[in-house]
Amino acid sequence: MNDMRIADRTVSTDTAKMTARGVQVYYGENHALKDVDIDILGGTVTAFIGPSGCGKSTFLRCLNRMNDTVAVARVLGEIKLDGEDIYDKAVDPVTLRARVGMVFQKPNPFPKSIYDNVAYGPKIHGLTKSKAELDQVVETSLKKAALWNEVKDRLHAPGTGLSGGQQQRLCIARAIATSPEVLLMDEPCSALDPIATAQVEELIDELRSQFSVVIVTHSMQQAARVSQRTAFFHLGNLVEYGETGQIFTNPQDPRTESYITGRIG
Amino acid sequence: MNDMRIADRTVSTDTAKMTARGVQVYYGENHALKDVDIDILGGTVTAFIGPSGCGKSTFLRCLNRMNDTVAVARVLGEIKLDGEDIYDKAVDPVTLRARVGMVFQKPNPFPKSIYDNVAYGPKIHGLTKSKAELDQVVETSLKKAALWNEVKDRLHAPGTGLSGGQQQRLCIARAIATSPEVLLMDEPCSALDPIATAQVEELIDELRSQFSVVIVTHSMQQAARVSQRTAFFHLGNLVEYGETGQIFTNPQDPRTESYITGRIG
Amino acid sequence: MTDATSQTGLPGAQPRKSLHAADARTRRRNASEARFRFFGAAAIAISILALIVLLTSVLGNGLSAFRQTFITMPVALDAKVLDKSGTGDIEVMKKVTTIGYAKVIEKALTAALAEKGIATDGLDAKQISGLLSQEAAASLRNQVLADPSMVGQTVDVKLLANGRVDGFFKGRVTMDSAKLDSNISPEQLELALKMREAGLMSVSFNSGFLFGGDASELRPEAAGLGVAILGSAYMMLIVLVLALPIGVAASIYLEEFAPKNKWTDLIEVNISNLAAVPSIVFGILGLAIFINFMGLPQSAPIVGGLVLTLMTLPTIIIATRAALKAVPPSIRDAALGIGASKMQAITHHVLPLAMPGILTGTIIGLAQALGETAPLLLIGMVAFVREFPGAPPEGFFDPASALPVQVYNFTQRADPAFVERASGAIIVLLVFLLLMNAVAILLRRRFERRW
Amino acid sequence: RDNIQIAGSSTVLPYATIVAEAFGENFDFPTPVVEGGGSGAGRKKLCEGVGENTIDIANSSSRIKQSDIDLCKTNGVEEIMEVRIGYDGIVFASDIGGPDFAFTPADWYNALAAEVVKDGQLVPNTAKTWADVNANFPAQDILAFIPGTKHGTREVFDVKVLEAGCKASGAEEALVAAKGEEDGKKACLALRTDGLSVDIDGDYTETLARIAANKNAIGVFGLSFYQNNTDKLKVATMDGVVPSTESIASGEYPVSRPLFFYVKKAHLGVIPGLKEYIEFFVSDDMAGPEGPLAAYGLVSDPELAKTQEAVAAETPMGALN
Amino acid sequence: MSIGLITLIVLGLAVLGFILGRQRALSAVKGDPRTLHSLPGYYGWSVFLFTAVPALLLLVTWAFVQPIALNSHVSAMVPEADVASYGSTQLVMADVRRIADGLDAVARKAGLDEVGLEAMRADLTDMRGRLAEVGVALGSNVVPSVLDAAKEYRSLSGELRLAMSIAVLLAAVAGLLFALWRINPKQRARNLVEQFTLVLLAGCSLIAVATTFGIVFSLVIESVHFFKLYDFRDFFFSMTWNPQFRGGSDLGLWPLVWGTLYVSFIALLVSVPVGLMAAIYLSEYAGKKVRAFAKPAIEILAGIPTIVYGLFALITVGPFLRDWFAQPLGLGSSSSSVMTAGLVMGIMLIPFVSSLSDDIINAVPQSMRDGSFGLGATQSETVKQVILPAALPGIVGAILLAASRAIGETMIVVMGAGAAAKLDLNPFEAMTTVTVKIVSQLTGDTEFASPETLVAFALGLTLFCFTLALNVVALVIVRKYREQYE
Ligand SMILES: Nc1ncnc2c1ncn2[C@@H]1O[C@H](COP(=O)(O)OP(=O)(O)OP(=O)(O)O)[C@@H](O)[C@H]1O
Ligand SMILES: Nc1ncnc2c1ncn2[C@@H]1O[C@H](COP(=O)(O)OP(=O)(O)OP(=O)(O)O)[C@@H](O)[C@H]1O
Ligand SMILES: [Mg+2]
Ligand SMILES: [Mg+2]
Repeated sequence: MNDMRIADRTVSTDTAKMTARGVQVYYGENHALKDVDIDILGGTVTAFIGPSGCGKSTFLRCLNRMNDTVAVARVLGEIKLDGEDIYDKAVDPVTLRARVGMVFQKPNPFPKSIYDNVAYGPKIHGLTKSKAELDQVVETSLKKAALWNEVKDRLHAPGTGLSGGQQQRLCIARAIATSPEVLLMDEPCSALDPIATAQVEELIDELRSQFSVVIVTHSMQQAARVSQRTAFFHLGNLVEYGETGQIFTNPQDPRTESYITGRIG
Repeated sequence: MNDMRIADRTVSTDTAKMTARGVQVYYGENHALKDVDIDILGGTVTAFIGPSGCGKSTFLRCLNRMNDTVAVARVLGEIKLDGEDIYDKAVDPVTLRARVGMVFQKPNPFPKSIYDNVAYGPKIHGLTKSKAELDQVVETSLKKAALWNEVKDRLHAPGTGLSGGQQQRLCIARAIATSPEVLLMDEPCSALDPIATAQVEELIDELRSQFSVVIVTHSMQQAARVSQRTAFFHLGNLVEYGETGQIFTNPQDPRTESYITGRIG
Repeated sequence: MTDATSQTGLPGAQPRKSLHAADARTRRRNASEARFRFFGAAAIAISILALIVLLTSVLGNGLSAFRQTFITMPVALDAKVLDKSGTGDIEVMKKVTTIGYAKVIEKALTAALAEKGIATDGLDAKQISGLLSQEAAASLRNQVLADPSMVGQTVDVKLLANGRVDGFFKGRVTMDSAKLDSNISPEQLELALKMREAGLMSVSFNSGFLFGGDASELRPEAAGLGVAILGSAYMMLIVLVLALPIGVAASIYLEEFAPKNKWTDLIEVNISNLAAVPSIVFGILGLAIFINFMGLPQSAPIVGGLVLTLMTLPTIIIATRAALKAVPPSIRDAALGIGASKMQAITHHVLPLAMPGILTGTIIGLAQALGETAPLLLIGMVAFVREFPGAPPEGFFDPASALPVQVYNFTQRADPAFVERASGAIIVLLVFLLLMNAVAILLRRRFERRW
Repeated sequence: RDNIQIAGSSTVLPYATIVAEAFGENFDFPTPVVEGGGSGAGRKKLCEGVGENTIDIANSSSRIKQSDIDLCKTNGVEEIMEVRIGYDGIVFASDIGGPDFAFTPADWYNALAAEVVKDGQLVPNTAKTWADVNANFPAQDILAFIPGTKHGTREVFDVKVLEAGCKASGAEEALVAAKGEEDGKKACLALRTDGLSVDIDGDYTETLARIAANKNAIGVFGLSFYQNNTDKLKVATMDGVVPSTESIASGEYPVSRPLFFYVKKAHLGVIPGLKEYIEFFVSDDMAGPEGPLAAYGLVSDPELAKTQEAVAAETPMGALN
Repeated sequence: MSIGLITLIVLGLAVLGFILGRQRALSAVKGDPRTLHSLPGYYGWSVFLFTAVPALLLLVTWAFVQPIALNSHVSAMVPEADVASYGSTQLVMADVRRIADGLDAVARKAGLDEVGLEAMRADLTDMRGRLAEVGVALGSNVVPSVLDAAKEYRSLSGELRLAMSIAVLLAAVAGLLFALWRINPKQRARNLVEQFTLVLLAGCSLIAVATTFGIVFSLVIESVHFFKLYDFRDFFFSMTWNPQFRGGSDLGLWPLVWGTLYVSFIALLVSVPVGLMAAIYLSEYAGKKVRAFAKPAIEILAGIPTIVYGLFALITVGPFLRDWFAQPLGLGSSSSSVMTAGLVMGIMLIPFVSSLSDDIINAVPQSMRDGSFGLGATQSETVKQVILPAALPGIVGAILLAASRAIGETMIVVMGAGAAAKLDLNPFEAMTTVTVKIVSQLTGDTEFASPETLVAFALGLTLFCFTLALNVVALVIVRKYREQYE
């Protein structure tokens, strides 16, 4: 694996931003996730890898309670954000999701203008007091998403008119406009071409200075490129979790090893 | 790439089963495939790799004229099967497709029984004379697809009730029941879990003794595992084509190299 | 891979032939393909042929209703007859009934004929005045009462000709049929011909058909659709205002919020059942609930509107649910992922995207309601209504008719002149339906933001 | 409510609309709303109670029934006025191009009944053509369009044609002998079911359209309908009498019935114009022999003057006799 | 104050509450909306709802309860003897209410004051005449006790109305103040408003259920009357339908059901193949242009009023079938027949089958087609062996919908099939259907309280059960296949 470009491994020393303990997920009868314990660190990109159907997306969606919208899903165990249980009765999932944003596999901009796409979050959460402030937020978010230069002249053009990579960056801008603390990304590049992928990866690396980023990916190369920590899932189990460099160069578990050497998956 | 398991490289010495010269494909204005020349050898597994949108599927679908069903698609150039131009006016695509079979990315069994799924091709092409003969074909095909043991007791259960991997093998059985000469497979494992993937890969390796197999895959490991020859596409161009071992260990083109080392894609 | 080791060739495998030589089987298959295709085209052809036959028969019968024969002549409004007190007092003038006016017109017609030098041999005064519609006197009376200063002058007035005369010019009545007809004689028709040559009689556009009220069987030539059009419009307004919001609200609940359990299943069966319940049953419902139980007035658009609302609701709900279902879940996910509540995701994103589908469904439902006859028969909408209903909302409680009912009504009348009017009413109805469909298409285009 | 509301018989409906139209033109009151819906439904609505949301007048092609009066009583409608407006003649007509017929009720009975007397024997009816029924008739296939059982006209047809014909042809005697008094009389009304006698639930327009489609059929019409379509229909005589307003008024033509409307007395003097409307209806200008109703086909009542008096005096109807 | 006015005032207060609530929420956080739980507007809405909803609910309840309470109080005032002359308390109360209304009108018209009204005496003034002058119809002369009751009714209802206005307005103000007082930045205003909206939405979806109840209720009541007059065994098991004008009818259901089924069957025989083939052609073969033209053209067929089809059946199709088929084949000479109605109804139903099937066929995933083409199937083979089976549940649903249309259709049958109720196999015979008889029995000249008329309701009920069964079957079929294939 020596020819893989491994991102520099300066792991932030922050304490855990989110902690999961004994998380189990059932879809009806299907036990999709089995007893997952994990700490997501602040200021870090964490990658979830593993073969198809192993429960990566499922776990990711537990982190901002998107699984609440699936009628058959049942989540057990404890997940804390800054020490507060997010599955507590008193927690409003809507507020939670403003703090733990999400970007999806397929770019899904709203069929509205670019501006409205980004401004939507701040608007519904009442984050700004004036139009000028909102403009400011939109601009900053687009800049952070490395999209500002490409779209600043057509903020009122439809967001769906952008190319795939731009759309995905727009979705990222939309997610960071509500200034979340954690950003979850479910295979954000799988629908993109190589150039767009490279741009988004670069972006993820920059975002890490402000947010914790959790990214699900099918491509080990991508995990190696962008993440500092990697978790390997297999058949609903968290098999191994550790620093990316270590996972890719020196996996402890035989399953991890066969996966990253291409024997399975 | 030394830790990749490379399938044994015994390349059949057959002459080319199919030859393509100067193939260009347009989707409306979009020039999707640019001047592709390739020889598909008999008794060989040929893998098409390349980043998303580079035209792998497009070219594959040219080989049995499935692109005829896309209204906007226009195919130029020449493709020959056993020396006969398949785009000739006199050629009935229906006959062609019986000889060049296809398996798709998502398993798409018909909403019929397992038996009817497999018997469909032989029936419409009138390949069998009696029910007994048809039974025989179904059995042989299912055996070849390594599915017989799993389904022989429920041949009249719906094919859609099988698991994903079984469904995909059912689709393969369905395709080989018409005894085609070439079998085209478009990412046949991308919707399958690792175990099912392994089974299908093994199957592909065995099929090669009777058919030419062309497989599109996103996973370089898979290409390495199952194919004898590999073609690398990039932005509509056929960048490099050669023996799999050589492509993976000693690529001639810098684009190929960056792709298989994970720098792009 | 033990299975695959049995490497026997497939029994069906046949020696390969050239791609170019189509064998008999291929030819047969291609022939069957062609046949199938032909059946499909034939099915389309049959449907369109049926449409053409129906439309031509309606248009052929009904277009003539939009033209009407009029008699234009000077009428001397004799003050002695029409204003006995001589003071121009309206109340006194109202005492003169249409019978009095009929006499004035009769005199004027004789005079006009004499002036043009048209011989009227063999026809008595009653037969001559029989060329005029009975409506003529009423319309003249209304004109005079509207402008009493006309009395004493001679004014040019345009009066309706009798339905049979009108039918003669439209080809419905012939000299032969007139011989047998107890309501008109060939001599009268001869006279009508002469009057037309002399410019006393002419056929022109009949605005009364679109804007006038209904008329009794004695004067088919005066019957119009005004009240029916207005009644239908009121009902559609009620249906739109009630069925659209209720239907959309119900669909949102059922599609997005309702837990999937036995109860929602029940509601679902119930709604699809309502969509299929014969419309006549809704008439019975309307009669029992709205008229007998709630005491709403008979023949009023409000009752018709409510019945049609209940009838349209399932259609709208089904269409709306389909439209909501068609909105990609990724849009919902996107909104939820940013922290929008479910309600916000739906109102901000899903509903606008589903709008074209909802509107199309609504308009289809409305169109169905517009053409519906059977339930209205049971709630008293098949009435003879000559007065226009008032402006809404009070007008909703005034008696009115409705277009399909008016068609039904016309088809029941004895005088053959009503046949063309029934077809004419159908044309108006079809025009409305087409307009609504066009609006549906336009709206769909408008809202369909394939960004 | 400022308009008069009327509902009921579709036979009376055209007359009522003619009057309503003229009333609206010549009076300051709005044109009354006249609804069809059938005599039964009209009477039921009349008897639903007193008040603004009930109708004022029910048109009826048959006399009110005791059950209706009882319903009225329970709903507080104590007094109703019965107004007979004239007579409706029922005629038998065929396509204008066909032969002339001179019927008797017995001919109709022998043509349409389920069982007829042949050579003194009661036998199922097998007559195919009119010539089988009566040697004087042409050999035209029997096909009769008669009013459906929902129509009041059917009652008249049953009584004045079938029952009379049953008696005249001697079938009644035979039937009573075979089935007993009550069932025998009922059997007089049983029609053949082989499709030669067709019930029409729709209107006379439907009958006319059916005759246009079956040129050799004979249909039952109202006199007024026939008078408006003399160019398409040829009328048959009954017992040798040609139907006309005169022959019906004089009682010569046998198949006719009185038409009525019923007024809710409590509404008189309350609903504006109601009194005027009913007086206008029965006035000589309207219902008289020279009036428009007669022109349209209503056989005016020879005792119209009596009706006018009763209306003027607002005499309520007495007990049914 | 009238109810409308009170409603308006309450709504006005609610709007005021909205503005105040919004402001209060903002001022609670010194104008910084970020620290609020919900957007300020939601706080406004919460106050709006607290103001309007309880007050309006109170209003509605009061409006329902007041007349009941008032009636029982006032009716006690009328002595038994007078009640007896009316027949029932209900009628007395109807008169009391009419007189009370009339007194208002009299007062308005004559400019009488309360004292003047009190002084009116039934035995001294011609009350009936005076009331008639103001447009209030009374069945008979006014009894003194009833007049007194009416006066009491009038004054009491006035007082109650005033009390109601005060109570409702108090409720509104209280709600407004309470909601305002409740506002604090932590309050989950959005959740509250959304919860309320949800209840509203759920309420709307219940209207459909209520409609069904209404239908069943209105049908059952009169059906019960019918079965009191007519033995249900005769209705359900008799094979003859022969209503008589003067009673003694046979009202057996089966000839009508048979006619209904026969006509519907023929209609489906026409519409299903044609509609289905049209749908297949449109979705699988036709080019964009043909589709753009043919699809709406076929759909126009659905918009043509059924009466037009009826006339078409009567005038054109009927004679044609008789002259070219029925007579040459010796199957009778009736121009109106099951065949006529069925054919024409079939044409009407084509768009129902074709539109729905078209949608359903288009919904079959492209991967199915690809799979079949990839095996070398021709287009027709693909359609027949893959697409149709896959679309089958949906198509069955479409066909069943068309079937319920056919069963419920009235006009075409009236004109095309005639009115003869009989059990016959010959499709060239005239027959009739349930719906036709519902209309004709309900609008006939027979008296209303007779079984001949009331049978319409029993028929309606039967028809309703029939379509219900059909729908349940459709649902079961669709569910079953869906489970298998998805
Ligand atoms: N909505 C759902 N309902 C039922 N089962 C589900 C649902 N979503 C996922 N599953 C099941 O849960 C398991 C884990 O799925 P998940 O989507 O988390 O896998 P994944 O690792 O994200 O796979 P992929 O790489 O294909 O996205 C799978 O067996 C899947 O079938
Ligand atoms: N039916 C179509 N209509 C129009 N454009 C198409 C169509 N199918 C493919 N294309 C375009 O053709 C190009 C090549 O697509 P193709 O599907 O062959 O790529 P691919 O290499 O198979 O990608 P992937 O790995 O994502 O399957 C792309 O730009 C794609 O957008
Ligand atoms: Mg996933
Ligand atoms: Mg592809």
